[in-house]
Amino acid sequence: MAEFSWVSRSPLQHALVAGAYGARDVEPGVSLTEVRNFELIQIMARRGRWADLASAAKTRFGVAAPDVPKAIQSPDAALIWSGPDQFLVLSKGGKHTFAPLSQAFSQSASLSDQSHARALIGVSGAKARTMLAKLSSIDLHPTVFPIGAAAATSIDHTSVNLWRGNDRPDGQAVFNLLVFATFAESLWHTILDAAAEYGVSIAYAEELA
Amino acid sequence: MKYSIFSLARAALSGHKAWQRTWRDASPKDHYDVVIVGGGGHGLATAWFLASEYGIRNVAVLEKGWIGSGNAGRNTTIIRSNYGLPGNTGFYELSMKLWERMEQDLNYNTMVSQRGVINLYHSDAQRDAYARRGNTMRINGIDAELLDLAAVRKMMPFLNFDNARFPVQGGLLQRRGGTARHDAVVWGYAHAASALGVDIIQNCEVSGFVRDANDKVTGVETSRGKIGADKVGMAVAGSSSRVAAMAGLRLPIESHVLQAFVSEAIKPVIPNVMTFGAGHFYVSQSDKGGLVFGGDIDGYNSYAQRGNMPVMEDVCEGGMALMPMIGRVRLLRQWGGIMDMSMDGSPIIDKTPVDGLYLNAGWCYGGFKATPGSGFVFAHLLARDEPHKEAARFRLDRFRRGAAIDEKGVGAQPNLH
Amino acid sequence: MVSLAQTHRLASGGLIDRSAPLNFSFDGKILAGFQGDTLASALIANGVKLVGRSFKYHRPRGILTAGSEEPNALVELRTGARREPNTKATTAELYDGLEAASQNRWPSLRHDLMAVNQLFAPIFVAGFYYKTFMWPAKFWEAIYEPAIRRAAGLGRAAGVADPDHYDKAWAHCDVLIAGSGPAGLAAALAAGRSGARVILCEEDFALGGRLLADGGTIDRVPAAEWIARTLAELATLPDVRIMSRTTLFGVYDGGTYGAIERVNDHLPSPPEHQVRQRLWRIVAKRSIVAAGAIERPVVFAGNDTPGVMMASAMRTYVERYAATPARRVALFTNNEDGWRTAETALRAGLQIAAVVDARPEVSAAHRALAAKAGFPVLNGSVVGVDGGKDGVRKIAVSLTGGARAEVEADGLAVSGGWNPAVGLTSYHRGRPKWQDDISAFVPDSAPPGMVAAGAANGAFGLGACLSQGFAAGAAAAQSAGCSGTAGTPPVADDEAFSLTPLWHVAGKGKAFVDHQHDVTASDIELAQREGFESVEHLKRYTTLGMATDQGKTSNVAGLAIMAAVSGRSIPETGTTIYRPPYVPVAIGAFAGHHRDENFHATRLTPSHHWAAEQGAIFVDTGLWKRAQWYPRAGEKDWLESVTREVKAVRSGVGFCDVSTLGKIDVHGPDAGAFLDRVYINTFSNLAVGKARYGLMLREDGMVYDDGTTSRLAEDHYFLTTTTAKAGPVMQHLEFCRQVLFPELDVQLTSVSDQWAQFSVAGPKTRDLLRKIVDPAEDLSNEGFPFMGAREVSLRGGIKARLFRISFSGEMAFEISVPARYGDALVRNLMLAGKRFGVTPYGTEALGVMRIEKGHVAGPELNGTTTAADLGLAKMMSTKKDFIGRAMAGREALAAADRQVVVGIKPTDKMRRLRSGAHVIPKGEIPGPDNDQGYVASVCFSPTLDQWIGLALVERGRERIGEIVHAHDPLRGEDYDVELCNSVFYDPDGGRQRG
Amino acid sequence: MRIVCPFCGERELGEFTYLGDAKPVRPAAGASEDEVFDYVYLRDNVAGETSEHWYHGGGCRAWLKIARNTLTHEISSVEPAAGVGAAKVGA
Repeated sequence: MAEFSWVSRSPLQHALVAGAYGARDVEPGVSLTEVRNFELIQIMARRGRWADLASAAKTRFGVAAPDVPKAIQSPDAALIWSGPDQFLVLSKGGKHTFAPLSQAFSQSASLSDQSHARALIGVSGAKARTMLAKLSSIDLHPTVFPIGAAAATSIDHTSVNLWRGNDRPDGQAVFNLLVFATFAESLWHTILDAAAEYGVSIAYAEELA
Repeated sequence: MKYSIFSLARAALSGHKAWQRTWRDASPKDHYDVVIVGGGGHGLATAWFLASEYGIRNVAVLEKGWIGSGNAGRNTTIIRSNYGLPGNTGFYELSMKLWERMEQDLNYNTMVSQRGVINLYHSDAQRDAYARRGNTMRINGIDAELLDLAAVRKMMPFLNFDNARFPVQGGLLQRRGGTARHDAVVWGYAHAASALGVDIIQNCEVSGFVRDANDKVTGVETSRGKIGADKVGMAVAGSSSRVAAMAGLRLPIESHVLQAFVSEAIKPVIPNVMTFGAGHFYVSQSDKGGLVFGGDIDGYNSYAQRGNMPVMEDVCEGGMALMPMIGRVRLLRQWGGIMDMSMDGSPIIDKTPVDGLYLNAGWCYGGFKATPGSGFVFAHLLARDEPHKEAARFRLDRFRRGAAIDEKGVGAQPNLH
Repeated sequence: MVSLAQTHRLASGGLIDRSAPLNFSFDGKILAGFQGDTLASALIANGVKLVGRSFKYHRPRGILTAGSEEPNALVELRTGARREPNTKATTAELYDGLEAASQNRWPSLRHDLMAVNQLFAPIFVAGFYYKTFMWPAKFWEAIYEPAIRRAAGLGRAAGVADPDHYDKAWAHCDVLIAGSGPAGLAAALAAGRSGARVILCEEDFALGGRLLADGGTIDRVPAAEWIARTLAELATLPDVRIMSRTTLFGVYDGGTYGAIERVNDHLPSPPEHQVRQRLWRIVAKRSIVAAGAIERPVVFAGNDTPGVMMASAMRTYVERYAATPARRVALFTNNEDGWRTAETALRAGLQIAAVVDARPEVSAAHRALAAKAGFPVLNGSVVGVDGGKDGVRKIAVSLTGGARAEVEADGLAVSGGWNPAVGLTSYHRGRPKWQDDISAFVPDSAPPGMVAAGAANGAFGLGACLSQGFAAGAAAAQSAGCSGTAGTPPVADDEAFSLTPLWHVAGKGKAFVDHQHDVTASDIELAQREGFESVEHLKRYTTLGMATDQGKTSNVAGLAIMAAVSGRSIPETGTTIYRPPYVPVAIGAFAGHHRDENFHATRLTPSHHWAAEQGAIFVDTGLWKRAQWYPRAGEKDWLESVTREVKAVRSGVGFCDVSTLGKIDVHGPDAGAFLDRVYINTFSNLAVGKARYGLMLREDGMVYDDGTTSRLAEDHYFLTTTTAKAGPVMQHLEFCRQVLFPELDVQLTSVSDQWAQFSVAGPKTRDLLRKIVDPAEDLSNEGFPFMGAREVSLRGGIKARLFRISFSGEMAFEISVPARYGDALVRNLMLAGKRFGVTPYGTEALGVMRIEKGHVAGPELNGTTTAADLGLAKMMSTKKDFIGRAMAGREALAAADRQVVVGIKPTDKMRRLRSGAHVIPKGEIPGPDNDQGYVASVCFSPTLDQWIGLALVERGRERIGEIVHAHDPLRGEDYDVELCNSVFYDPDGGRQRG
Repeated sequence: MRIVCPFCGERELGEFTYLGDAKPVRPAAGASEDEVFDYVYLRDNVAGETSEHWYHGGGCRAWLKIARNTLTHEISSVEPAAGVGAAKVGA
């Protein structure tokens, strides 16, 4: 009996065409990067167990669990606040998959695997903020939304997690967007429409930014 | 003076100096057979029907501001009787029949325009729901037609048929539906009721109810003094809970803000009244040329009479999705009214638990089309002390009994109706 | 380029770019202008006086103003799909190739036959239509109304889809400023220097406001130089943003403002990838309205004649555009400011015919000016204008003391004083207050966080504008939390402002208050006479102030006349409620990106692209696109495809993507107790590894939603909802968790998008699954019984969840895998099922099979049915409290004659059923009293080879076997149907348990 | 309208869903039909300061109890519903 192949397919696989998009006569003002094949685990503290959870998180990740809207970078994961008593663990390469994390937090939290529930898009470039202002009602001014700031918010009436990663080497800010997988293609087109006038460069990556 | 082209021509000869007040400027008397609280369309219609149908002319209509200053003058002027549930169907048709004779009844041109109301459908499920509703209408003797795509396209070729997110598939049409000039309805009832002896008292705000030893309501306290009454009827949309609270009543009502919009005047482009079935948008074009449109309520309790941008955007998105020809037409004015949303989306016309006090409330955002019908059945209730048969289901105790009239099927959550 | 004479263009001066000549056309005639012109200034430069026709009487009209308050000079701008009706020539920026046409005239602007309406003017007074057109009743829709509708309206909309794009954006700041005049720029300076994030919106394409026309000296330099210096300084401040061509039109709650940016309206069409206009939602901690003031007219006979123009507008045309509206100008003023127009005209070398000043005293300086320039100063008022479509010829003046004079002139500048622009400050229903010294309303009770400064606040002097603006900017920055220093304010002298109020000069002939709507002074008197005494009644009866200029030039004059007629003061008379938007805004801008296919977002299932490859027909289900059926070559219609799909499932095996169901992880020690409270049946006693069908009610006792919930671990349930209710149920459950039952230790997470879930159904389901599931997994009836649920391994190494549940009534499993494997799963199902003839099926076949099986779905779960109505009363636990329990017991919900779900089939087996038909007892004439129910869901059942359906019928379950009448007048159908058991297929459930 | 979510900070109206008056309290199990009727159907419908349930569904999914003036739309306080932040209960 033939084994079946289980090819993972990103929700943006159909829509994402790497290369240039929109205005061509300008240096691309927006760069969009999809990161594929990540692990994303939602951790929700149980009743009265935040302290236990925080200590388990410290042990596991070496950083404090976020309990305000921040994304905290550990050596091999990003802990992204996603609501009261809960955060997301984003990692790559099987470092923090569902089963071991379930073990680690079995006493203090309820976990749901969201690895396949989202698409991850990085937005940067000189016009990134200008473009995002068309989509997001959040104030992304550097003084208000510094590196590590995170928000559970909505774009196009659809829930997203938005956080600011480390700046690019050229100093440009990087905004990360986790969007729901079934909305991803639609949102992608919305993002492209918003960005087209600034010129867009599109790529995908296997590694987290 | 009777209004007609002849009296108008005669008046023109004298530079229109001969015209008198459209309604008498009355001062309150000590006592009336019936006092109606609220000088909107419903209150004035009630007074007129009391006088004209039931021979009760010792009637006062008390208005805290100027007549028609509430929802009567803020709505999108749509009239229709395309309801699907027992209770609503018959009542709104009664109202529609009264619209059809209003101008002759009142000697006032309220510009009742039966240009047709079409509810568009975009899915099989919606079509089936409209079929059920349209058949209810037909069974009740009301005109209804189920149009397919081709018929809709012929009637409204400007809709987005080609690249719509939710393509139009057809519509439920009531040809007798349409629009009327909202302010004229108020003035027409005031004109006609006043001529029959009804006192219309503006700038007269009710601040409390006068009760006798048996707790019966025997009058009202107002900013213009105490006014006695055998019966007091409340027709105070937008203030129902506040006025009822003066009598110690809590109602199954929340007040919400509904926005409405009008565009700059343009030459006729929209022949009828249309409701988008895949978003919150309905529209007609006034005789003056403005597109009059609206959508959903803002969704939070409000007495502020103004709304916010998300709904404004939502409504315009619906409009553009339905007919992208309006993109360059400009929105001219935006306003908000207070909708007394009942717990099932249908009105309440009933005696209250307080003797002598009668309630007409909970019209949600459908009050305008009900104006003549509401006045008629409320007058009946006030005159006869029993509900008119077409309003027999609009009882206050229906919520307690479980006999809600819930057209949308969303339950006891007013902002979803 | 053809060089065309601009007969009314000054040889030098103005802020136009003479090196950039432009051609444009008006009513087909080619004319010339310059970059920096508006359409109005270019028309004036070409000597055009007649620009439009009025709404009711079709009177010839010219250009009255130089801004967004213009009532008369409205044109259809652009052509074809981009035609924009009612565009104000006074704000339309000129571009090369601009095409404009006059509107509301036939056949031409000069010879408008509709002007015949003027003959009927004695009858067409305010409200005339309320008094006539009543008989015969039928004539209204047939004759009167169509005629009125055709005559009314102004310009013509394009009538076809707008080809341009719009978008919307958000902006955030500490201090938002409306207007770039002296007050606005000073405010921006102060706020910006203080370190505030500042946004300044200016509706004009040039910055400076009245300074552009009126100049002046600021900080001892000419205004133009001060503007340049100020803008240069503002550009150095990091967080000051100047948005020109952007009008702040509304203020909403919590410091949210609406603004419209005309991004590309100054071009023939937007460049590729760019939008025409952008709607801004600006969130500001503080705002400063420095929107200036609007000069107001005086109402006198003939005041609508082309060539009669606001005095300040005339200055604007001469100074800013070097265009001369007239060569021999008369000026009519009641205030000092109006005289500036005389000075401007003299400077430009125009003749001054006379200055008519309504004030008792004219200053010595002005008298000296008149003497020097040689024009008369007449104490009195203009009472009439002789002229017509070619403009003003003569004006009649009534002199103080009673004598009359005539003045020959080809233009009349009028100044009745200034009204602060109180719109923005009044949009929260705050009413402006009357200020006697300027005889105008000034802002009062502005929305929280907003102040007015400068002319918008009634301070008309240049010095006062600067100091007020600067102080407001500094204060706003401070209160927004900025601690920097504002530095030195700019200074200038204040001009004298003396005014004698004058609203209306009695005279013969029509005197217009609202030019566009043709509301005259006598209309206002008539309204008063007929009892329309409230200003709101006045507005509604006469339509005063309801035109596209929103009464900017007419409202205050109208109520002043009304006050005079009624013997009340102006403040006693009061104003109407101010309504946004401040200027009319394109509906397309409010929609932005959300039109056409982008009206709403689209959700795609994990198998979407595979299904598209198969040629599936998709149906919109909420935001989802779902495969409705999969047509095959040679199939003639949907019914044939669907029938094939159903038969394939019932006889073999098929699969359907059911990923659209809402999926929720319910975790925690109290998960079972929680579910017991939200479902009518019990879940705390469900064994791990088992699934159960659950029903939820609303608190009012009606059915809310249903679905299957499985227990995957002691403290983990996996709950599913219907597709339609996924979002609302999640919100409801969070409400239960967070608000109603906070004591429970339970956590909820939506995992709808995590899992690709497929129903695999049919007698060969096990055969197929055994190909794909690891052979070690026991799929036998014993090893995996009906309603079992557990994780299994698939061949090739991934994990899946299997649920032995059935919607179709067949032996079936639902299989779910992490969503990125959904596409692979569907391909593998096809591969594994090839030898069993596996058939993908869509939502139609799904629907057919659920009706055959008697399962209720959307049409029956319509929010007005109870569990008992659906035949599910037995599920209601009597041992526990749950949402909806108490209200479900109310008398009317327990009534014996409720409409309940029952099966129906036509007595004629060939007959097609339709949903929406009503059920009437056989032999009776349909009417409201015997309307006993309706057909909710129908399908052609390939299994029974006939149409069947589910209906809601009074006492239906007691009437099984009864023949009733299906009445469908909408579609002209009447036929008999038999009421039957709602489970048409495999009533004892042997197949799904097998 | 802008609502200051106690978790997310100030957010715009579009992220929130309104439910209604927060004053009525769901009667305990076994309450009479009359009591539940009152809870489900009757409202004070205050013109002025009122306490309401809002859901930050477009953000952190917390249910909030908001004191708001229905005449002016001004919000005077926002607090999480009782069951939000339960992880820190007893901590």
